[in-house]
Amino acid sequence: MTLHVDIPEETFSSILAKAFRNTAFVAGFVITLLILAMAIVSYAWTPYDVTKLVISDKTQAPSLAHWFGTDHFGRDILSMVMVGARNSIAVALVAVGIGMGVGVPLGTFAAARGGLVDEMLMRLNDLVFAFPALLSAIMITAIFGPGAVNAIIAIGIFNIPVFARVARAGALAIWPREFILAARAAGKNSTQISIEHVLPNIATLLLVQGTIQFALGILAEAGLSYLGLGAQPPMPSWGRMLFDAQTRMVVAPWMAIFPGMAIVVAVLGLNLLGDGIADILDPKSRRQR
Amino acid sequence: MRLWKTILAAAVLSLAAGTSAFAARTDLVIGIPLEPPHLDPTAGAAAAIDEVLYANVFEGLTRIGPNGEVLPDLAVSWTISDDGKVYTFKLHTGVKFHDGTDFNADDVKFSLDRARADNSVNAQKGLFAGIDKVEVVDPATVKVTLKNPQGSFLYNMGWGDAVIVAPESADTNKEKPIGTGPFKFQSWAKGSSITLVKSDHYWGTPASLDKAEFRIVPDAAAAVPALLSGDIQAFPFFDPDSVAQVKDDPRFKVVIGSTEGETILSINNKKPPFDKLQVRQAISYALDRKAIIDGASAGLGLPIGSHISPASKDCVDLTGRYPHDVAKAKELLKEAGLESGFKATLKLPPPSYARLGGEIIASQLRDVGIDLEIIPVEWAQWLDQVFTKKDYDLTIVSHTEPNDIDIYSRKDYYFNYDNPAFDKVIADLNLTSDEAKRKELLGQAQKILADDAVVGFLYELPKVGVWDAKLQGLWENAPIQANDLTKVKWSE
Amino acid sequence: MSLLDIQNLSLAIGDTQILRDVELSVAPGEVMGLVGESGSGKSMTALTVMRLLPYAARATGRVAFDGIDILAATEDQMCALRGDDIGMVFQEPMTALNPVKTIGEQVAEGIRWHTKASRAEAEDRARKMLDRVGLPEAKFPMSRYPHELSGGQRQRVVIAIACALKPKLLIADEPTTALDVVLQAQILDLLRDLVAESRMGLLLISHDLAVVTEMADRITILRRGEVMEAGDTARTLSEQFHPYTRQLAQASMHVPARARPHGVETGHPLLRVEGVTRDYPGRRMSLFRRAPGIRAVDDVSLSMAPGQSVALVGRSGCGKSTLARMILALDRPTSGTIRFRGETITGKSEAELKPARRDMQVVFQDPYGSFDPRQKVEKLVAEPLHVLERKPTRAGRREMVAHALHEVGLDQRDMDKYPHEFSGGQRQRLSIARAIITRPKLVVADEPVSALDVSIRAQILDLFAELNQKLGIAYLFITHDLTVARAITDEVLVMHDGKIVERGKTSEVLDHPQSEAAKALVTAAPDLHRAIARRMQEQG
Amino acid sequence: MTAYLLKRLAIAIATLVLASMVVFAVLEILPGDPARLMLGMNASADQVELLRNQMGLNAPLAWRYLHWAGGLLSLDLGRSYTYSVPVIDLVRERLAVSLPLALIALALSTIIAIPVGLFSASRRGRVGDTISMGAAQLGVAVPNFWFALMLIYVFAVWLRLVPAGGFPGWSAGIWPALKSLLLPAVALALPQAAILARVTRSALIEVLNEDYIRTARAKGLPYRAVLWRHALRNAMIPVLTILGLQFAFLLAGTIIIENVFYLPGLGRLVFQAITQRDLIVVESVVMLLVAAVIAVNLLVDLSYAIVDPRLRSRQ
Repeated sequence: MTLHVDIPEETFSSILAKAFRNTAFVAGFVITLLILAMAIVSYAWTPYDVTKLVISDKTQAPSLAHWFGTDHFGRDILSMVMVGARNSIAVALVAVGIGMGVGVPLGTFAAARGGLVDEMLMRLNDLVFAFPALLSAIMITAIFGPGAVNAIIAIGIFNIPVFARVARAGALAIWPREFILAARAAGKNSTQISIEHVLPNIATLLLVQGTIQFALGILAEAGLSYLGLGAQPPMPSWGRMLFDAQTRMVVAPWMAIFPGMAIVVAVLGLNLLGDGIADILDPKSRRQR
Repeated sequence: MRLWKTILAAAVLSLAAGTSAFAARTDLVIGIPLEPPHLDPTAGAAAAIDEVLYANVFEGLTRIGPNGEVLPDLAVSWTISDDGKVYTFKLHTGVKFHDGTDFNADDVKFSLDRARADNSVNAQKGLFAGIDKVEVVDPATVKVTLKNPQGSFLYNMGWGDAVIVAPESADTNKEKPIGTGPFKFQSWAKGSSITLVKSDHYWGTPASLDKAEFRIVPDAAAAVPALLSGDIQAFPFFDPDSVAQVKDDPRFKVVIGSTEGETILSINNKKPPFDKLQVRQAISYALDRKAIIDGASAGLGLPIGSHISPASKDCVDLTGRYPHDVAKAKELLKEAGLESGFKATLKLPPPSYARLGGEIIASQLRDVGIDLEIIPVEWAQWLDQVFTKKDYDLTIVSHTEPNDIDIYSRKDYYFNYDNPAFDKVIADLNLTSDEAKRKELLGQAQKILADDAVVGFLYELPKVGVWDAKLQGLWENAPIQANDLTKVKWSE
Repeated sequence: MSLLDIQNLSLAIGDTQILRDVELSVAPGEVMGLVGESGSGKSMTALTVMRLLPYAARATGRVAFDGIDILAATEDQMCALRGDDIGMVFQEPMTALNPVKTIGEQVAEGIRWHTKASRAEAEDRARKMLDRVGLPEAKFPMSRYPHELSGGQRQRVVIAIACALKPKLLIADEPTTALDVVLQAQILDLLRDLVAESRMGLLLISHDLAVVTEMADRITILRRGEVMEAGDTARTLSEQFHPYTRQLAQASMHVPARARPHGVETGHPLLRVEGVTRDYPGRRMSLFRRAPGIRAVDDVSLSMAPGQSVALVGRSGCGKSTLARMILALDRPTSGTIRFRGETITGKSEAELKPARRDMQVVFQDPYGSFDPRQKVEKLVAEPLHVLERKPTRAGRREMVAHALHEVGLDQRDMDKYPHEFSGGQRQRLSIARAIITRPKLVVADEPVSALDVSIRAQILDLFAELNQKLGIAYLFITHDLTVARAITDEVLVMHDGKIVERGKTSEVLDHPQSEAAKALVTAAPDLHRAIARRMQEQG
Repeated sequence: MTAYLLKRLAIAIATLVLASMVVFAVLEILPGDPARLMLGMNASADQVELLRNQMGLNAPLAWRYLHWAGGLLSLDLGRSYTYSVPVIDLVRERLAVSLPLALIALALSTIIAIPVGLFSASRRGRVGDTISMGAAQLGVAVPNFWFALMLIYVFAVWLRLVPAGGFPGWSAGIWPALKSLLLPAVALALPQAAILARVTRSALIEVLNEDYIRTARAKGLPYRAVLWRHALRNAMIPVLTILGLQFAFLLAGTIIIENVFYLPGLGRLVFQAITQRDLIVVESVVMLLVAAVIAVNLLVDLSYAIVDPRLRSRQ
């Protein structure tokens, strides 16, 4: 079919222009920025000190003094949500970092080598995938004890095969391309080709997967914290706040509502951002539009 | 809002069929926090076993009443020899086990001998250590001879570990308990619930309930909605932290009773800098018990100043020994050469009193310059690391055994506390039977512990029961951990 | 009265104007050829008639089919027309069939839908149709799945679907572009017969002037959405009244001026291929059994002199690309040796191959796929410099790239652009610039012009010729297009089923083919000269 | 085809064996002594040691592994430390909760997701698509335990339509049992449905751009017929992949939901077993779950072949 109207691949500025016409991207970008800003601001300022317990002020309903109300120790929920963002972002980000840092080299290496190496790495991947992620995370924290660092490791380990798979699939799609053949004809070895040609071409793929895993990381951290296996007090975390809230749903529903909303909004924002990026950069979706 | 509710209700009306409640019910669902590992009270320490079976399925010669008093049970009456060594029990006749076999003196002898045998797996073998011999006088009479006079013997025979079992069923009680009580065991859905039904051939006053289901609800978070939705009608051991949720609801009755659980901030007395008296005292001054009780126990529970329940007649009120005084605490730390504060860890087992209290204590100690890292641990790890290996700085735990002040004199106990003066008091106490003298010695012991600030004494764990307002006859206090259903009934 | 009558058709997708005032008509039994280069809007014209345009497209004007106003028809009316009165054949046979349905189902589906025939009846008709398009029951039962057929066979299925209900109008959009010349000839014959049999009108869309000339009674020439010229095929092409028509025709027949390259020492052959064989193992059938392997290249020997230009021609799947890859040391032969400049290059490590790579470069078919879209031209063109013993400095590198760009007719400022900023023809120039930057002695070009429009193709062929002369580079052209071979090579090797079946001077082989394979290729190849001549003859 | 399946089977078995070693090794380094935990605070070191011997915890590592793995093969999973009943009985009881729960949730999620995905894909870019995909985005973002909490308070506490948790057992009748699985199933299914709907939609859109869809439309089939007859089956492969992953997730990943609703399922059994150091239960259940995941993957591979004839004829 000759529907191929030869749309040129965009320059950076035209991508930007397109990006800001993409509703999902803009919404995701703004939300993500807001959450980030909230986390950063919390370092310098929060309405109240989140480490200070004021038992006499416990479980107060939202008011002008406490917009989101107070928790069972009289702490300001708004301040805790702000500081909690730090923890969620840190855990999810580092976990994505671990996943990418290990998974992407493995995946590209497997694709470049092929054969036995590929087979073995992918079987190893299967092995990790065969373990229910949450269960393994629980076992990991049971061994090393609960805490933010161990939550990061537990979530990060399960990001590795995800990125390895995506990187491998992406790389396998790049390898048969003629420009790779051209590079081989120019005498480049597989490592050089992987770094110079394959990685830049799967970068957007990885970026999109990265935002998805970031969002999943926030959910996973919340889940682990909810089971009491994530960040420990006095550091507030959204999942922990929900854990504390669940026994007080009748008298202090705001304790559950606000951190829950924070998780929903953050995950929603990241997913929208990922969708937006995929929409803007994926040539296939471009053709569909 | 109301409209919404109506619409929603109408939309899912079909689901509601069968949930409507009827008057004069004879069934009861009771929530219990822990699942018993098995169902033989004579072969395990877990309190959860007694919570289900004690007085309901199994009975002893004597039993403990709602306020801790000793009452006759399978024994109609007893006589005690003058030297206090020989107890002669007269037994009820016509009693049958649930499997239809007869109960008589042979069963008593079997049960007591089995419990004190060398290969016994009874968790409280100490209860039977004083027994010299058990003799069957006639089918309705048993004579127990003690090695030494023992004031607590009748009380001991009321423990769940001393219930009477039949030789025919003793080995299978773990899975299918057979007793003489007003309820017989029906089924156990592991991980979910244990169901008892009324026994038709009970020797005493039959129970009012036809069926009682003990449902295992491990989390406070799940207990509240279960109660509110009416799925479960009684939680005799409710998490104090959740009481606020139901306190103002007229459908429920909240009963605050007492326990023997001294909740303490345990300190590793040998580990620097906690080996310094000033440091321990500083910690005691830094603690604000009121805030802790308010924050971790919904304001319920009495503050304690030493290791004896305030409800006990032997208690000396030492709560004023270390008032909340941040300045004094800092001063003491300065004396100890730690004016710039220090770091330590606080290991917290799973119960909410520990986890919540830990957060508050960490915050309070931070105010005096002690920076605590909170490490939550499971019971397995707590027993392993803290209790056995003594690898800890601070921890919070409730010591629920009654009259257990002697633990501070035990060698190698996890407090790592060693004070010959205290040991001497305890040794004397063990040789003393005179009430007044005992009270004085106990007073001394309490004072020594307080002066040494061995641990941070926090509060007496309350026994919070929450149940349907129409339910009558459940125990208000918890002299022992049990849910005696013999007198429980629904009003109306 | 015409069957299809298009007047003042304009079409826009979003802000892009695709068609402007297009006029076109097809009479019953008539073959109308619609010719144009890529982007001219010829496919869009066809899709407008079918009303299968993308969601955002807006068409104005008048399209009448058999008295029905197509642009105003309801979707239900269109469904009744499609497949019943108007059939359509598409370019890409590999993807035009649903992979999860049998060919029988797919042919019968339209029949059942339109005639409400019973399953058995519809299948019966489908069977007859498949027989008619040359897929006899014995070899092609209805239960075959598309993936079990070759490209040509699949295109026959697509034609069977389109013609199953003997439509009044058949639209064929580049029906043979994805096929090799021999298959192309077969499919065109089939279409011609079907049209003649049931007096269908045929709207044949193609970029290939020769194909259209052979087939069409009248032609319409489209350029950037506008009709350039329309009329009787023979007259239009013989008179070449419109300058664009002339341009197209000339480009189609273009032969670059060639002179002997200078400065080429003769004597030792540049490349010697001796008895090279390449086997691919068969798929594993079970744990212990493999399907018989495929011998892609079978005992091939050849030799090339410096500066010589050789064509390797053959049908698709004959093994020519595999051979090219082995010569480029991108694949290893199962047996045999390849010597380049007298050194054996088979079985060498990548490091040992570096000197050879310096003198041996490649130009690929797809000007879009052969550049990494994420890198700038400077880096891309400079990539082969990697094999130089002494790596140039950054400034030196820029200078070399600038020079190479200049040689292929591009501006040196282009080196800071990304490949997507270039057109297809320009990209192929970039590709050539990359190939010559190390001053190689041999360039292997795999179908270097077959993806290009005719006018661009002519320019690129000129460039090849010029560089051959100027730099004395030897070429090995891999192609299935005899025009290209004829235009630019001295010698031709005909490959069939992995073997070289004929070799000789280009003109001799193409004018007097000896082997069956060569004869098939030559007779099937569309030739504008010949086609016009025949048309003229027919009309007297 | 058979070779392909044989290879998959061989890989599955190798994965299982490796997984069993990993599980065993991980539990070896799990801190905490099961014997000490069973005996409680007042037991002496001798008593603990005695019990360890009885439980076979003092035997050499390799021997214990082989003993355990050998038992697995003959479905003898050993006896639970805490319940002192055969693990296989425990597993059977818990599976009677977890399996129906997973199946109901999976069915719910599929029933919701596929029509929504079809609907959305067929009106791409229009209001209906935007709304349903917006809802799906939200569904993906909601933590299921939080959603479960909200469900409990609305439907159990406020409206009192269904129990807030617990499971009466199948012996209490099908209806009460199903009723108590309803909320958990919804809490599990909705986020999964959101994911599945998105996958279905994008797979369909991808397929709808294929050339053969145009061929089908050129035959005169209306859009709806094309969607059902040609697009859906081709879009099944990614949908099946996700379904397979979801089943595995639902069977094993319900730990949190089972805790929220205190359902006696496999997830909670294993969670509880980890905290109580009932290692033999943990080992067996984890292996069971791993085997289930692998089996489901194998099934998904098989179903690919059913859906796609290209894979079927692949030798």
